[in-house]
This record gives sequence, C-alpha cells and structure tokens, in this order.
Amino acid sequence: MSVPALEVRGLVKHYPGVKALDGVDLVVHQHEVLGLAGENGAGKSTLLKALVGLVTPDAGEIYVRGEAVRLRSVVEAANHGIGMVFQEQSLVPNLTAAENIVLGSEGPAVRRGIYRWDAMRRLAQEQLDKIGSHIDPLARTDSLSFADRQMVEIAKVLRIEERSQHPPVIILDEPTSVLESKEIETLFAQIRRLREFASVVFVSHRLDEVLDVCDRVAVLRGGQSVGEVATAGAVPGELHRMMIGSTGSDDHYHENAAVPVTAEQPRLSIRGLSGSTFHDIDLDVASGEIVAIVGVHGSGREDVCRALFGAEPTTAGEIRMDGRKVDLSSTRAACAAGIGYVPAERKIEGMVGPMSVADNMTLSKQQARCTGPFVAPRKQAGLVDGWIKRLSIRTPTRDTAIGRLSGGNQQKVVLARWLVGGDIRLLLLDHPTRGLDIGARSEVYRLMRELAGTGVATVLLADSLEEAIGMADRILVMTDGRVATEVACPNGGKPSPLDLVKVMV
Amino acid sequence: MSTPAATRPATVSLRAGRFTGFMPLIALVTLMAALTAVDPDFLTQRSLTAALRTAAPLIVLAAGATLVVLCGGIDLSIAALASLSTVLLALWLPDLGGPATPAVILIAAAIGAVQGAAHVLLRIPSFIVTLGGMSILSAIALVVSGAGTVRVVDDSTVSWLDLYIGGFLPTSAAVAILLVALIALVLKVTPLQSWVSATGYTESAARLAGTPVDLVKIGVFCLSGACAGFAAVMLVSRQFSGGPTMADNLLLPAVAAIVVGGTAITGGHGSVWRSLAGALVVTLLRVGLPIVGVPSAYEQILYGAIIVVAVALTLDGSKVSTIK
Amino acid sequence: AVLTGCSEESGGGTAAAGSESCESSEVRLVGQVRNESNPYEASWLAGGDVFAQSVGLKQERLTYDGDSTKQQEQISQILAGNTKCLVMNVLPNGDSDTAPIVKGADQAGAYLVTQWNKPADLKPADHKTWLSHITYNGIESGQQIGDALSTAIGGNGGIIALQGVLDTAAAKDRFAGLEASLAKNPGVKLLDQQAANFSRAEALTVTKTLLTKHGDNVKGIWAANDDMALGALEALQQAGRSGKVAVVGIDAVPDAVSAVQKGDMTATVSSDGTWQGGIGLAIGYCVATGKLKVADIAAGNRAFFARQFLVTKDNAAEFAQPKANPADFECGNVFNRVAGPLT
Amino acid sequence: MTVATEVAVAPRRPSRRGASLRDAGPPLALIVIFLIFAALSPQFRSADNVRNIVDAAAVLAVVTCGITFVLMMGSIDLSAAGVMGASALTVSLLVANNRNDNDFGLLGILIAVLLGCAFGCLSGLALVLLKVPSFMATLGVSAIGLGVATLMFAGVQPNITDTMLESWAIERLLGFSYLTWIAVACILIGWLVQRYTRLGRYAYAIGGAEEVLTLSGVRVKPYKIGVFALAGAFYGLGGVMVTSQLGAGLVQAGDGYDFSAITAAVVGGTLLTGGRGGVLHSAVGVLLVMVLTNGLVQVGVSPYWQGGVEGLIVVAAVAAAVIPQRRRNQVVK
Ligand SMILES: Nc1ncnc2c1ncn2[C@@H]1O[C@H](COP(=O)(O)OP(=O)(O)OP(=O)(O)O)[C@@H](O)[C@H]1O
Ligand SMILES: Nc1ncnc2c1ncn2[C@@H]1O[C@H](COP(=O)(O)OP(=O)(O)OP(=O)(O)O)[C@@H](O)[C@H]1O
Ligand SMILES: [Mg+2]
Ligand SMILES: [Mg+2]
Repeated sequence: MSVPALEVRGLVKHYPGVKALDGVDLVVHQHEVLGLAGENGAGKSTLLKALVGLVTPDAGEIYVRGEAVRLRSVVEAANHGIGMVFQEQSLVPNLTAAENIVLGSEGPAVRRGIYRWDAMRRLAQEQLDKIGSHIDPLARTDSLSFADRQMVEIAKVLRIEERSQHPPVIILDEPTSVLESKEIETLFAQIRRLREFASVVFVSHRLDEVLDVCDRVAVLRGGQSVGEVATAGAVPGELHRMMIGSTGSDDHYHENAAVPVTAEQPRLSIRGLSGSTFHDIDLDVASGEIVAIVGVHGSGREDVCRALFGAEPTTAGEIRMDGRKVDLSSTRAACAAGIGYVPAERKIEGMVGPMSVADNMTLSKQQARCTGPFVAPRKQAGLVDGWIKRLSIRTPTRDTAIGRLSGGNQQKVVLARWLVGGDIRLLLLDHPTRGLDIGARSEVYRLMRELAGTGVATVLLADSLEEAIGMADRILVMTDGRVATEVACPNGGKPSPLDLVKVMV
Repeated sequence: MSTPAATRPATVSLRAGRFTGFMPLIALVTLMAALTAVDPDFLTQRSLTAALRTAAPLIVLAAGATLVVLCGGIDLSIAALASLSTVLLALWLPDLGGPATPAVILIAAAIGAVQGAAHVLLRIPSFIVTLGGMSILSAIALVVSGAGTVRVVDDSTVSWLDLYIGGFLPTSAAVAILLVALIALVLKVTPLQSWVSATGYTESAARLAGTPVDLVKIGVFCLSGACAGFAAVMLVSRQFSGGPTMADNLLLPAVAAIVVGGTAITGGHGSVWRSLAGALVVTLLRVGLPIVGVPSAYEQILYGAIIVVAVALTLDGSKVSTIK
Repeated sequence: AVLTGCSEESGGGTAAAGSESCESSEVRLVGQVRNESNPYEASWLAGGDVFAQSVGLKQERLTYDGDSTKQQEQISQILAGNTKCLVMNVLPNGDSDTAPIVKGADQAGAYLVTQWNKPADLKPADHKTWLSHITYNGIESGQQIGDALSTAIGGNGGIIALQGVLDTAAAKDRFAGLEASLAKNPGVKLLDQQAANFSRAEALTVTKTLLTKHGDNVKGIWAANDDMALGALEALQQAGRSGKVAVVGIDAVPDAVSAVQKGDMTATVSSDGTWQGGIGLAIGYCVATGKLKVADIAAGNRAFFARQFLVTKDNAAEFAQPKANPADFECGNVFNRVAGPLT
Repeated sequence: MTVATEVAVAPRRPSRRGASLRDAGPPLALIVIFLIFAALSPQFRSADNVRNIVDAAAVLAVVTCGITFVLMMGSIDLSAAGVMGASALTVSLLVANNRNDNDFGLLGILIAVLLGCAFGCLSGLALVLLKVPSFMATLGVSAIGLGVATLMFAGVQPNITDTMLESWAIERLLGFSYLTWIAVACILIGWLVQRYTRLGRYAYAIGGAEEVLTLSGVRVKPYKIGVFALAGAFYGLGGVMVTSQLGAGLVQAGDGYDFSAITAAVVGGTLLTGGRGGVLHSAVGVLLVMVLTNGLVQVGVSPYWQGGVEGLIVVAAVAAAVIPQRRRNQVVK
C-alpha cells in the first residue's frame, strides 16, 4: 500500500484535570473515508484540532505523507494540505460566500490588501463548481440555507487543494448533526466524490451514517485508540461496544419502558394556533404521551415549539393546559404554567456557559432551592447533588462551570432544570440529542420515558426520523407551516421512515 | 449560526482564579504605596479620611451602575440623573424637609425604571436609551433649576451624611460601603445573582430558562437610578446646594471605577465589591496625582496610562471570552 | 458610633486664624483653576507664580478640568494635609461650589480668597479666614460692550447674543447687562440668543446657523466672552461677512485684544487673569504673615468688584501684553483695584 | 457592552445582498425630519442653510467615518476628544503660527494626522496586547491625548497664520467649503476601504464572527490595531479641520465629538455589536444629527431644551428603526 496520507503516533494532550489524548495512533490512507467514533469527550475533536494546528500536542508525532511535521497554525496545516470543517459551522455570517471560501488564503483575490472582487468570485465559483453547488458566490452567507452553508464550508476546505501539491486531507467534525436527512444525502454524495482525489476523516455520533459513508472506522475511548473496524458488513452494535467498552442495550429507545397512554382529558390542547411561519395548528397531547413533530427545514415546527413556550408571537389560536386556558405571552408565563423547553442551540440558548452546574440546574425553578425569598445553599446542594446522581451527570463538582462539561452532560443538566421543581407538566424538546453520543442519547431517551411514566406530556422535535419513530406515541407531519398528517406510532405498530418521508414532501 | 470558540480557554488553575479576585485590592494598595512614595505626607489618617469622604458618591453611583453592566447593558444617564436629583432635593428640602430625601431617591428610581422599560420594550440598546436620557435629564435639570444653582439654607436633614463616625470615618463613606454590602448580600442570598449573571452572560438562554429577564433589567436600571438619587443626596449634603450640572462629570469616573474593578463590560462577570475598590482607585488617581504635585498635563497622561494598566491587571481574561 | 461634626476631630486645624502669624517661609500657596489649557486660566496661574516668586515661595498649581466634584475632592484633600499657614486662591467652578470650599477652609483655618463665583447670600464678612471675594461686575461689562456694540452699528439694527454656560453667574450677569443696554438703546433689536457655553467651537457653529437664520439682519454679535467672540469672527469669515458685522466680547484675552487692535472686533472688557492669580495669594499671604489684620480689612474690600476697562481700538495697545506687576501685590496695594463693593 | 445581537438561529428572513428594508430606515428618517423642519421654518429650507448644515457636518463626518470602522468591529472608541486635541495643537504649532517659526504647511498637517494614527495604534495595542476592553483603553488614550495637548499648549494659544489651512474653512468650491469636500473625500475613501480592502472587510468580519477568522488562520490582532490606527488618522484629520475652522489650536478641539460621532453612527444604522452598518450609513447619521441641531435652532426651540429634544428624537429614531427587526427572544444589550 502507498504511504498513508496522514499518520498520528502516540499523540498526547493534557488539559487541567483531563487527559484528552492519551497516546492516540491513527492512520489515514489516501483516497479513503475514515470514520472516527467515540463517546462525547473521547477526544475526537481534540485529535482533529491537533491535526489542523489549533491544538498543540504535548507529545507524539504527526506525519504527513510519511514526513514528520509540526503544525502550529491552521495556515501551516493548510499548506500541508490538511483542512477541517468544524463541529459547529464556522462561517462569518455577514460576509459573502465567496469571501468565506477564500478567507485566510485569498491568493490572487486580494492583492496588497486590495480586494479584486471579480477574481474572488471566480475563485469561489471554481470551488463551488467542484462540489456542484449552484449558489451565488456573492450572496451573504447568512442568507443561505443550512445545507448551502455546509456546502460553502466544504468549498472553503477544498481551497487547500490549491495550496499544496498533494491530495488534500479533509476533516469533517460532526457535519451532519445540524442537517436534515436530504441534506445529509447531498453531503454524502460530496464525500464520495471527494474520495476520488482526497482523503476524508468523518466524525458523527450517528453510527449508521458512519458505517454508511466510511470505508473504515477508528474508535477512540478515553483519549486512546481502541481499535478499528472495516465498515463492510459491520453493525452499529459492534462499534458501540468498542466505544463504551461493554455491550449496549439493544433496546435503544427503551420501548419496553413506554407506558400506554390513557386517553382522558388532554394535557395540552391547541386549536387554530397561527404565527408568522405556521398556520392553524391543532394538537392534543395527553398526559404521559410523547408526540413527535417531523418536517423539513421551513416546516415551521421549531416555531410552533417556541410559540408554545411563549418565545415566538402568535397571531391566533388558543392554548389549553389540562383544560384551562393559558396565556403564553412570555417564557415566564409558560414556565409558570408548568411547561419546559429544551432548545436546540444548547450553547447560546440552552445554558449559561460560565455559570455553575448547580446554578444552571436551578435557574428556572428558583423556588426549589429557596426558603421564602432566600436561597438556601444546603437545600440547593442537596437537590442538585440528588439530580446529578439520579441522571448520572459526570461533573467534577456541582460548582463546575457547565461549559466545561461534555455535551451530553450539559444536556442532562438542561433537562434537569425542568425537573427539579417537580411541577413540570409539558416538556418541549427541540433536538434534545443533537451532538450526543449513543450512550448519552440512550440516557436521554430513558429519562424521557421515565418522565412520560410520571405523566409528563412531551413534544419532541427529533434529530432523525428513526428517533421520532422510536420515541413517539404519535407523529405529526408538518409541511409549509401546516399539519399535513398525523401518524399513529404505537409500540409494535411503528411506521417505517419511508412511510413518513412519503408524506413529508 | 453558531461558531466554535477558537480562543483556547485560558488554563488558569483555581488558585490563580482566586488570586484575580484580589486584583482590584492589589491595584488599590499599589497605587497608595506609589503615591506615598512620591509624597510621604499623603499617607495620613486625615488624608485617607478625606479620600474616603470624596469617594462616597462615586462608590454609590458605580455600585448601582455595576448591576446594569452585570446584566450586559450600560447606564450613561447616572450622572445627569444625579445632577437633576440634586436640583430636586435642593428645591424640595425647604418645603418637605426630611421626606425630601426619600422622595428624590424614589423619583430617581422611577426615572431609572422608565429608561429600563424603554430599553426593554422598545428594544433599543441601553447605550442609546441612556445617552438620550442623559440629554433629556440635563435639559429638565436646567429648566427646573432655572439654569442656576439652588442653594440649601437649612441642610439639617441631610447634614448627617457629612459627619464623621468616631471622628475619622465619614458617614457618607460608611453609608456607601453599607449600601455596597447590602446590594452584595441581597444578590447573594436571593435568586437575583443567578438572574443577573444569566442575563449578562447569555440573555437568550436566560430568557428561555424562564428567567424574568425584562423585569430584572428594569429592576437594575431602577436601582441604578435610585443609587444616582442617593449619590445626589450625598452631594447636596456636601455642597449645600444643588446644580443642574453638579454631578455630570462623575459619569466617566463611575464607568472607569466599574471597569477598573474588573467587572466585564460585556456583562455577567463582576461584582459590586470590585466596583468599590475601583471607585477608590479612581478617586485616588483623581485627587492623589495633583495633590502629590504632578503637573496638570502629566496628570492626565498618567491617569490615562494608569487606568489602562489597572484594567489590564484586574480583568480576569479567562472569564471573558472575547474582549471587544 | 459616635457622630461628630467634622470641626474638631477631623478638620483638625489647629491653625491660625488670627492667633499667631506665620513665618514667610512657612506659608503654603495654592492656586486652583479649571485647567491649564485655556489662555485666561493659564495666565492666572502664571500670575500666581509671579507673586510666589516675589516672596520667595512656590505656588502649588491645581486644576480640576471644570469638574465641580473634582474641585471639591482636591480641596478636601488639600485641607486634610497641613493647613497651618495655608493660603488658597480659588476659582470656584460654579456658585454652588463656593459654600463647601468656604466651610472646609473655615474649619481647617486656611486662608481663602475666592473669585468670580459665589452665591449672593454667602458673605466673606461672616467668616474668619475667607478673606475676600473678588469678581468683575458682569452686569456692567455686559452693558459696556452692549453699548459699544450699539454705537458700532449706529444705534440701529439686529444683533445676536452668544450666552455662556447657562448656569453660571457670570453668564447670567453679563446677559442681564446686555438686556440693560438694550433697554437703553431701543433701536437695537435682539434677534436671537443661544448658549455656546463659553466655547470657541460651539460659538462657531451656533453663529453660522444664526447667520443663515437671520441673514443680513445681523448687524452685530454680542458674546459673553472673548473665546466665543473669536469663534463668531471665524464664522463671519467663513460666511464671507467679516468686517460687516460688529463683534464684542469680554475678558481681553490676547487674541481678542489684537483683534480689537486690528479692528476685527469692536470691543472687549479687560478682566486681568494675571492680576487675579497673584492678588488672591497676596491677600492671603499678607494676612498669614500678619502684615494685614483681618479686622483691618474694610468691609467693602471683603467682597469687591475689581476695576475693569473697556478695551477699544483706541486703548487696545495698552492691554496687548498682560504682565503681572509685583508692585500690585504688595500688602499696601492689594486693594488698589477695588472698583466698589459687591452688590 | 452595549449590543443588539440577534440570537443565532437558522436564517428566518433571508436577506439578499444589496439594500434591504432595514437600511432604508435612517435615510427615511432623515427625509422626514428634514421635511418637518422645512415646513416649520422658511429659513431652514433656504439654500444657504442647507449649505450651512452640510458645511457644519464636515468635521463630524470625518470623525464618524473613523469611529464607524471601530464600531463595525464591535469595539467602541472614546478617544476622539483627546486625539483631536493633540492633533489640533500639533498642526497649529507646525504650520505657520504666532508661537514659533515653523511653517511646514502640508507636511505639518500630515504629521498631525500621523500622530492621530499613532494614538489609534496605542488604543489598539492596549486592546490586543493588554486585553483591556476598548471602552477603557480608548478612554485612557483620550486622557493621554489631552495631556499631550496641554503640554504643547503651554499657556499660550497658538493661532495659525498658514493661509492654506485657513483657506480650507473659508474658500468655497461649488458653494461648499473645502472642508466639506475633504469630508466628502474621506467618506469616499472610507467607503473604498470598507468595500475594497482587506482591512475594511476584516473589520466587518471581526464584528460578525471574530472566532471564525482565527479558525481560518487569519491573525486578527494586526487588523484590530490597524482599524484603530485608521480611526485615529481620521480623528487626527478632524483635529486639523477644527483648527482650520477656529484659526487656532485648541486643547478642547475635540470636545463632545466622541459621543456625537457614536450617536451619528448608531442613528445611521451601525450596530454597536458590530458586523453591520458602514461609512455610508454613518454619513446619513451625521446629516440626521446635524439637521436636528440646526433645525432646533432655526425653529427657535429654547436653548435650555435643545439637548433634551435632540436626545428624545435620537431615541425615537432608533426605536423606529428597530421596529421592523423586533423579535421575541431577541437580545438587546
Ligand atoms: N480546551 C479544553 N480545555 C480543557 N479540557 C478540554 C478542552 N478541550 C477538550 N477538553 C477535554 O478533552 C476531552 C476530549 O474532548 P474532545 O472535544 O476531543 O471530545 P470529543 O470526542 O470531540 O467529544 P464530542 O463527541 O462531544 O465532540 C474532554 O473530555 C474535555 O474534558
Ligand atoms: N473550557 C473548557 N474547559 C474544559 N473542557 C472543555 C472546555 N471547553 C470544552 N471542553 C470540553 O471539550 C469537549 C468538546 O467540546 P465541544 O465544544 O466540542 O462540545 P459540545 O459540542 O458542546 O458537545 P458534544 O460533546 O456533544 O460535542 C467537551 O467534552 C467539553 O467538556
Ligand atoms: Mg467533538
Ligand atoms: Mg463536541
């Protein structure tokens, strides 16, 4: 076999209190798509950042086409032909797509600090043509759809081709977590095209995706390489076992724990709800029921969810909880009515990064930690520790800033926020498992079941159709801001994803 | 669109973290030492007493505005509001006597709340609301006072603020420190601390957690107004008069006090204690430099250089993601 | 906690007032003005230095950037130091700033001379160490230049007025003087009045606006100080109307005097910064060293208008170079320029 | 500080490149306010007065041009007053004047502008190296500038006798003073910088997403310093222009320009959070502010009330401008 495109030997990276990388070995061959799997915090992102010069390893070597290199910056990495699409999208929203594509290596597009817009457009167009995207290079990035932006990111990464004479290595860190299934398909097509002239490293927590698009999967655990799997004929279970070091439960969605819904008076009942992006929504959710809303981008389901939480204005309609009409003009009113909301954008909407786990957990239900108007530190400590234990949240202490936890554990804290008060009646979950590894997902699912068991009604905007089908008792399909149809989804009588896709488009 | 944080989080150990909490105090002590080195007469009890008395209104102003800054906003109207309050107090003292003081503080609080409400309801940046508020309040003060100083002949009801406890601790300074302690205590023992920091760090998340963000914001503007009113009472007790521009020049020192204390101007991180130390640093700079004989021109140059360095020392970089 | 008045314990001044007189070398001279960045106040401090040198001392210069609170802060810090034989010549920022300064000086036993600003009902005669308050008669000067202006425009036509900082006594008195002048000269009409805050730059913009508003009706510009008059001159030049509109101001700063000499400006009124800077220290020094007894100072000299002169083209040459004359500051001469008691 | 960010979510209102509705607010407000004053006062609508407004806007326009770049980055700059004072004194002592025998003419002007540039660098360095928030760094630099100016002033007002510099304020071309044309040139240059140079585009990008630039391998620090230096140069030129207007170098040459310029920029539609707005927006904002100040005098509003009325209208204008952008969970700081 030819010399590997990229090789990593014994990479070590310490963070205070954490050994993020503990002697990782990794080989990326030419013209292959290598999957990288591992739990949250296994060290995937750290490893990849080391490969593009954003993280300086404490020990270990990196070889590019057999040659030992030291990567001190993104630019150096790019000069060696290594480029990365980051876990969260990283484009400058108020620049044009073209500028984003050439950012950092403008080449002929900028001469002596002066922009040549024509040259820039041409350069960008070349990159976009490579991946067959038809967007206008001079469109502002924030006017593009998610999928188009992802295309721009890939186009941007492909610029490294011009910067090194060798086939590039392109790293994609969880590119799919924010994409819809159709967009994912497009992306995969691009990845397969890339393989023709490049090597690709691909990270996703959706193991089926990994198996689908990759040629080989390397697994990290606790900052160490624990093996690799050729994808041909591999099953997710096997990967999962390597990731966590033991056999995962077969019952991923905890369907056994699902409780039958008794149809009495609905917990949530909305009639004719309309807003700027949705119209005339009717929906009933019974106590203990999990209702998933599915739909493509622009179907308006996020806004319905936000409207139910008072975070989006409505123009018409009526909302009742347990038969009583409620006014949801502010998030505060919604909280008081026993509604909880877990937003999709965890980092900026879900949690207050620099604040402690304890304070984040009690942010919504202050009364739970207070006696009278005063905070009772003991009470809070007991309460928070109780929930940390109950949800097995992995955090050094309750006073650790939540921003330092891994995504899964952050999400558990955000969920716990609604539970500490003990008065939650309706949970609105917007992509609650986005970016979580299988283990953490499974925990979240278990938690959802447990809550449903105690009578909490749940509205779920699932990360994938499989998740919706696995978790929901009933699925609402939304298109263009209206409820297109409703699909019953009882245990034992689950529809197939294909059934849903048919009604979605 | 969310973006990954590229700034590698500074790897400060816990001990270093605790150390930065003392930075404002260290800055204060260093400055005192430097001033004393230049002029040994500076470090006398009487001189310190005078400095404390001088700092009192600034402490009060800065303490109130600190909460606004913690919430991520800024209040540029405090000084103009304090000026207006001195005029109102001076006008009302003859008729109302003692109750004039609470009345003025209430009015100032109400004006603060109105600005807060305008900021929250009209969705205008606090910088603009309070900049507008500043000119409007100045105009009102000018008109109400007839563009002149309003003398207070009988200041018996406010003169207690200009006394000394035990002969050396100015009452006004004691009251100011008490106020800071009170604000800090209330924040600490109630959910307010959580609400304020959550609002300051990540307002959208705070709102989606059901935190009463709007109320908290209006509340802090209200408190900031009340503090401005209270600072005005101190000024009147010291000046025996009210004037439409009396406190105007305290705006930048008050903001400087907050920032020099190490409170992040982007919101979230900081405390009123830090502003107390900051106010003392700023006061020492304002009065100390000329008193120890620094010529006027060099005084300004030194002032500028020292506050910049002081902020560099006190601001805990690891707590503030991007410095704009 | 024991609440006490600040007189004994903290004011602490064991001094002076009348008890025993100081050695000349013991005297501490402090001059305080707004800033050193304008000619008038710079000349004040220079005058203070001239006097200090004449008695072999050094003046401590304080400036407070036109910031009332900062002025108070500095005063209380000064008074917290050694106040035995302390002499202060202070320009209070506004009327309201005088009372606390006086009170502080009283308690500390420091000798104090104030200038320009003080509330009418606060009188040096009621105090032991507040030796004197010196000012110029703003009503008179406002009226003098008003009259000069109306003569210059032939007693007939429209004028505009540029006011100073609205809440200062100087601005108000001077404007009152203009009103008195207008009453005497019925042919002259006040077209407009705007505040330009004693600032050259603001006067420039305001004048330009007023010139377009009133056009050729503007025959004269009355400015409450020379800085604004100079700003108005620039505005006239930029509007292409220099020489066609008469301009008057107050203060006799060097630039204005030379403008008067050249005929660009009609008149200004001398207020002699150099003398003011020295005289306050001189009075204090004389009392502190026992050469002058407070009791001996005539009642009319405890608060007085200093002599001022209308500067016109005829006499401008005399005022072109303001220079302090140490003879003015001798203890026998300190009240030579009294034009009358403060009314 | 002081910010109106929008919550980062999927794009809800796709806005194409080019002018959008929200950019139309300030020009509309300008027209409305102009028409109101024109209806109220015949002098206001006279050609002379319109010329006067434009002439009076010249210095503010130049200063605002500079501050706009800083605001676009999401930083703030309060150093204008000090920098202008220092440059005013510098230029008045370097061109022909009554204090010394210098007569450097254009070179003197250039040096004054460069001095402004140096002060800007100082702010930028304090921000980038000492990690002092720009609010404080520039406040400090302003104090330093005033101190330096006071040192140069040394008690005697330097009056300029340089005919060229004097003529800037007096001579007219097509009805407008040279200063106005200088301001127009500055706006044009500013616009070109903003649109066609890396410095300008990066300033804009830093306001949009600074972290992304770093991830893309762009070293932002030099650009931040560069932006402050550019702004400082504009303030320096502003100081020169004030000197030309007043015929003398004043320490107070820049008094009040810091806040007026920020107000003008914000009224024009530049966000204090950065990432939006620009030089042309600011030009509109400057005109709006000048129309207001002039109009209030023309219609005869009492001097006592002028500041207040102006403040009220500015707040109202910004409030009206943000109405189309209001959303429930929007972050406004
Ligand atoms: N900047 C940092 N400072 C301190 N510790 C860090 C930092 N970045 C990562 N870590 C630690 O390194 C470990 C590995 O993190 P890494 O981001 O590589 O995980 P990951 O495998 O990418 O997880 P995920 O699937 O959640 O993206 C984490 O447990 C974390 O505690
Ligand atoms: N300042 C920090 N200190 C310590 N650990 C950190 C810090 N920042 C990030 N990490 C760690 O780095 C890891 C990855 O961070 P990252 O931001 O990629 O996580 P995420 O996207 O929120 O969640 P997920 O783990 O689901 O991907 C996390 O496990 C987190 O614990
Ligand atoms: Mg990761
Ligand atoms: Mg991650």
